[in-house]
Amino acid sequence: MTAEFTVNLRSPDVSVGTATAMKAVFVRDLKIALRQPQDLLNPLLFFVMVVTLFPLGVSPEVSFLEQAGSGILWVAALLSVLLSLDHLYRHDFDDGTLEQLVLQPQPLFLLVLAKSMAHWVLTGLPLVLLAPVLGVMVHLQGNSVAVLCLTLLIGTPVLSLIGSIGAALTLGLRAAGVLLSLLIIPLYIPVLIFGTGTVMAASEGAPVAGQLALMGAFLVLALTLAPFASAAALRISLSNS
Amino acid sequence: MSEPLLQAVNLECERDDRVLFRDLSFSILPGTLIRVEGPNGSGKTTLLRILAGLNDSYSGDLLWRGQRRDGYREDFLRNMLYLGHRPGIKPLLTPIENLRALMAGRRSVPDKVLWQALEGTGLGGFQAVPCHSLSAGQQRRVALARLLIADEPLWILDEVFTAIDIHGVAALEKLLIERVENGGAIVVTTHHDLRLPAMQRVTLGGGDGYDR
Amino acid sequence: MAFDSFGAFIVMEGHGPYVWACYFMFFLLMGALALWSLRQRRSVFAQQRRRMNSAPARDQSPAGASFTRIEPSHD
Amino acid sequence: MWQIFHKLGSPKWFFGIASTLMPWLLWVGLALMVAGIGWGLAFAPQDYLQGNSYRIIFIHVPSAFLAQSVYMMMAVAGLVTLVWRMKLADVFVKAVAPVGAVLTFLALFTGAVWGKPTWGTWWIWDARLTSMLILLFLYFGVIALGAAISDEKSSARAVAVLVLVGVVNIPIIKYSVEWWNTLHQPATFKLTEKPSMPAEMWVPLLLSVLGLYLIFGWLTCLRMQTEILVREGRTRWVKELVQAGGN
Repeated sequence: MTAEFTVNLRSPDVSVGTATAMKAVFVRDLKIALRQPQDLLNPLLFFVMVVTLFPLGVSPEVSFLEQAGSGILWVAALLSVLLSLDHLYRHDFDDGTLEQLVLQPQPLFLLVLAKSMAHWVLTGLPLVLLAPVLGVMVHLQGNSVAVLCLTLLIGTPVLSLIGSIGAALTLGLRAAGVLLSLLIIPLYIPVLIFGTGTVMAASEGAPVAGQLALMGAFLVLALTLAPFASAAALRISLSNS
Repeated sequence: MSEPLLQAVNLECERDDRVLFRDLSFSILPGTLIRVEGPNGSGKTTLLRILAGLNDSYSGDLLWRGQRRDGYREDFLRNMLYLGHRPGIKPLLTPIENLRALMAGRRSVPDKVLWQALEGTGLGGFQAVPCHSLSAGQQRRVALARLLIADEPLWILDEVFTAIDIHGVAALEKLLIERVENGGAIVVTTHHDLRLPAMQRVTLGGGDGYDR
Repeated sequence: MAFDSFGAFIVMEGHGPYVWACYFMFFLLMGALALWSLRQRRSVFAQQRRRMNSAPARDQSPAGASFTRIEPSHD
Repeated sequence: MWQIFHKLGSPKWFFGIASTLMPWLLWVGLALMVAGIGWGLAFAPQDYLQGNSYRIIFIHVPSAFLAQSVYMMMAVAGLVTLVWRMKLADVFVKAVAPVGAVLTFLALFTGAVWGKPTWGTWWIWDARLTSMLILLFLYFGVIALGAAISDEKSSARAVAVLVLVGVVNIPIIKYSVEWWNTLHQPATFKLTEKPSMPAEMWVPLLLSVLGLYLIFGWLTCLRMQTEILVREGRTRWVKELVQAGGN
């Protein structure tokens, strides 16, 4: 009694292209974030507050701040990115959007890349824009401020990309926030070292093109490898839920 | 007989030292509706997630149109629609934005059609209201609106009738029947007493879950 | 022998405490690790044995739920 | 070929092999360590620069060496877990991670204590010590993630991803820490790197490295067996083994 059916399978050409799908993911994340501007502001406030702690806690002397300024700003930026990572996949995981993302026919690592880029635009980029103001407050000299912003501009996307791996791995776990920091901080160290080292070299008048190129290489490496790891981690975390 | 879309061959899944099911084999044919049954905790949702490709801690084989699914993942995903417990609705977006975002990775659909689909699920007038001000049932209806426009031949629906009122359930049943009559293949779990003409059953939780 | 006497060996020209502290720590931790691993293994064996002795007692039929209210007594 | 591979993946087969190997690993390893350390402590000549404090080298270098190679081994096992889903590979990672962490800690501790007579301070931010510290963090991360995920298979694969990400990062971390070190304090003189080490020094060093490797092998077999017993507790061969009164 089984009837004969002709199945109309969906052919690849009617499907949505990868670029379109990536753009949709990116736009949706931006849209959601802009509907809740307070969440965007929090990492920035955190950034400013951590920077304030150092003159208060260590020393407000110009000589100290000149020396330590680039490090302080980089550490504060790193921490505030770290703080925002927990939300990268959490809400999507809780409301089921992530399942639908994983089940899209486009390559998952590219969709993950789109999400990481959205995360950078929402957290890293504002930090870069705010950095000059804080740079002046910690008495960085003219040229150093520009170099600092440049290193942050190259470095913060790396933080978002690597962080996305940790966020994906710790998805759905208890105490995910602390665990996430534990996993990710060691991986952030090279970026931190080159970020601050470049600014310090610049303040001593040394050429920095080489270091910047190296940071660029980090970015390229993170762009090519991190999305694969994140995608694998997301599949694993969803499989477990 | 039509060629099966998805075939499960000797599926076995173990979770926390407990075998949920073993030697589970069945075929999902076009034009049929399969209801996965079993008591709470028998692994209905897990089975559906395995079929959908979300959970891969199982042994056994899954064949997509006769081939091992792992090699045809993209083709499989393009032709499968999955709705889970969690409907995939963003509270901060409006129903129309949500539907647009969910369809964005699958098929380009004009806004007018999306708007009509939402109307078809009883959300007329709510299309531009943020979802967090809608009720749980209304939020699920946003996700169900996809069923009105989906052209994927295989649907995997976990607890579709949850939080839907009586009239909604009747309409949804009608939708599923029509879909099956037109050659769609549907796998559902539901606690709702579903009686459809061409329904097959896969029953889990035979009680031998502990031994090995 | 690089030292003239046992005393000299222990003192190591003043570097003794550093050297011996390192060796002490090394053997302490490696020994503890080995001991811990051995005990872990032994306890797993004991646990398996205990479970096997009580294994058939496991109830395999799902308990029927009645959802009967339980009234607390008031005396 | 494929058969051998499958056999290698069988926990039962491994359990048997490990049982026969373990006494050898333990006793030969201990003998080598005692020989190496005894020779190094009592008979090897003094270092002309550092005096007797250099005798820490005979445990510092084996620990540091092994600490790094354990992570590499874990990465290989992680790759095997992800690609071939071999259970044994994950058992290896789980069993070995705490051992690697302890060895890393020992390398750090001995390095720090060595630093006191050499540099006059317990801790300096020397490139090697700093890289070791970061390696310790990586180990902690692996252990913590493995413990946080209860599902065995997910835990195995998540840890594998983390270890692989870590192994890609290790050379970058090493390179950047070395660069950072030259930026802040030009290296005055390094531990362990000597222009030419006389045979009376490097032979005992080699012995203790080999010895520690074998002891590590024994510990690994032991811990993997335990892990296998836990996981395969319901299979017939484990039940028989337990009944036969193994310990």
